[in-house]
Amino acid sequence: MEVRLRVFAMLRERLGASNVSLALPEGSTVSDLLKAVERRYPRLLKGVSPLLIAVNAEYVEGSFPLSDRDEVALVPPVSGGVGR
Amino acid sequence: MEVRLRVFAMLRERLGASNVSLALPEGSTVSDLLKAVERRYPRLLKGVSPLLIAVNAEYVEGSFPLSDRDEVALVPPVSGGVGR
Amino acid sequence: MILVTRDPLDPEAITAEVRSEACGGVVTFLGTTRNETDGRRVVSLEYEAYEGMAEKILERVAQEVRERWGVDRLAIAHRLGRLELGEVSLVVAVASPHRAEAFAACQYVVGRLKQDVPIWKKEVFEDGEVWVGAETSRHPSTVV
Amino acid sequence: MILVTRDPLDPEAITAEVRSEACGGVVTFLGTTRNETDGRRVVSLEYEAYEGMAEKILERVAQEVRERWGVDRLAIAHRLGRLELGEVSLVVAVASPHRAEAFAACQYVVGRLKQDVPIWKKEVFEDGEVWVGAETSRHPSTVV
Repeated sequence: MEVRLRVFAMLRERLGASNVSLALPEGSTVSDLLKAVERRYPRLLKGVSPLLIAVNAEYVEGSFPLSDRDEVALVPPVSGGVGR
Repeated sequence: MEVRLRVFAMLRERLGASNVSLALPEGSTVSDLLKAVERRYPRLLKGVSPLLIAVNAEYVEGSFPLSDRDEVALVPPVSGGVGR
Repeated sequence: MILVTRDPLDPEAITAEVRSEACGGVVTFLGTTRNETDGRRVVSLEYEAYEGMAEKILERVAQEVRERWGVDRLAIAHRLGRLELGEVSLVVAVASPHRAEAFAACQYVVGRLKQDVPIWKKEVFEDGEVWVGAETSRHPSTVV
Repeated sequence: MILVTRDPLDPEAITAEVRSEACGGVVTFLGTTRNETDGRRVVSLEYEAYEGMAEKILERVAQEVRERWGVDRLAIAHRLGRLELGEVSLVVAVASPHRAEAFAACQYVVGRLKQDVPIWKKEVFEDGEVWVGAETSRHPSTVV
């Protein structure tokens, strides 16, 4: 199956793109996807913690099972509003 | 001595004036003034509680000694701003 | 800025006055005329102040805010006279580098106006009127 | 009203939208661009969002506010893109019959934006830039 990976903020800058397509074995979970991302982009997630994952714009756990054409977003720490 | 009595809100409406001159014996305190006010206007302060007193625009206690030409304000419960 | 005035208030101008490039946030409170109190329909409001003293006490409130929260970009504006429904009676604007201080200081100032700042409000109903805080509800026939 | 937009925000219009004759008070928070962070001079800011999801989460925040404080006159507007110093990045406006609820709800919403609403801020300094919350200060030479 193939999912669309969306990245934001420093992840987008590091990747040099805001989204990329990723092929995964059938039955892959979010945790499997993260391992695949780390193999393909070893430095992408370095030091980014906590990292949340959203599938089709809903936050999910690592055990969440992915489906073909899912939109998977890597969500680094947010900082909306003002101040730090 | 003579002081100027200033009244506000329902006190002003009850008195029918926003200020009035009051003659007091030398050495009178704020408590003495309140007694004089009650003698002269028996219904003015009825049910108005708590009543604060300001002399020359500063809140004072009952024992505060008055001087000629002082401006004495009778301050009924305030309700600035909004809501109750 | 402390302002007690019979003129309409301009919340945007008052907020703009406290904003600064050193402050990340501005908290503004607008007090407006409510259309009912305890189920009775309010027609209009009237505010009255011991002018001079009200401003003096508000300056003191501003000083308290400076000492307690280190906030010195503060504006308090209170309108006097007759106000129609929906009109703005009060603007409190506080800017601070940190938002928690701005919220706390703004809320404190609004609360202080219920304590010893000599400003009074009369609610005018269709069938009577009452000075808030000092009288129970009063109909024209029972006026002293 | 939930708004995540690249256009400049109009705080007065947003505040006006939540005001009502049934509400005695409106609390508004304006987030503006600060000119320094930890002593370093900020030149400009850049906000980025996962659009669609950010709005969805903000709708959920509004729902939480309704349930917790019974407040349903609420507006949240967040600006995206490059902002100059002093520009407004965030407007949260809450109207409520009782002021304590308005203050609490407004402060809650501002705090929630630091939790899981997918909006990010980059601070641009004279000599570098940093994505707030996710990176330690970074100079051009150390960019990955």
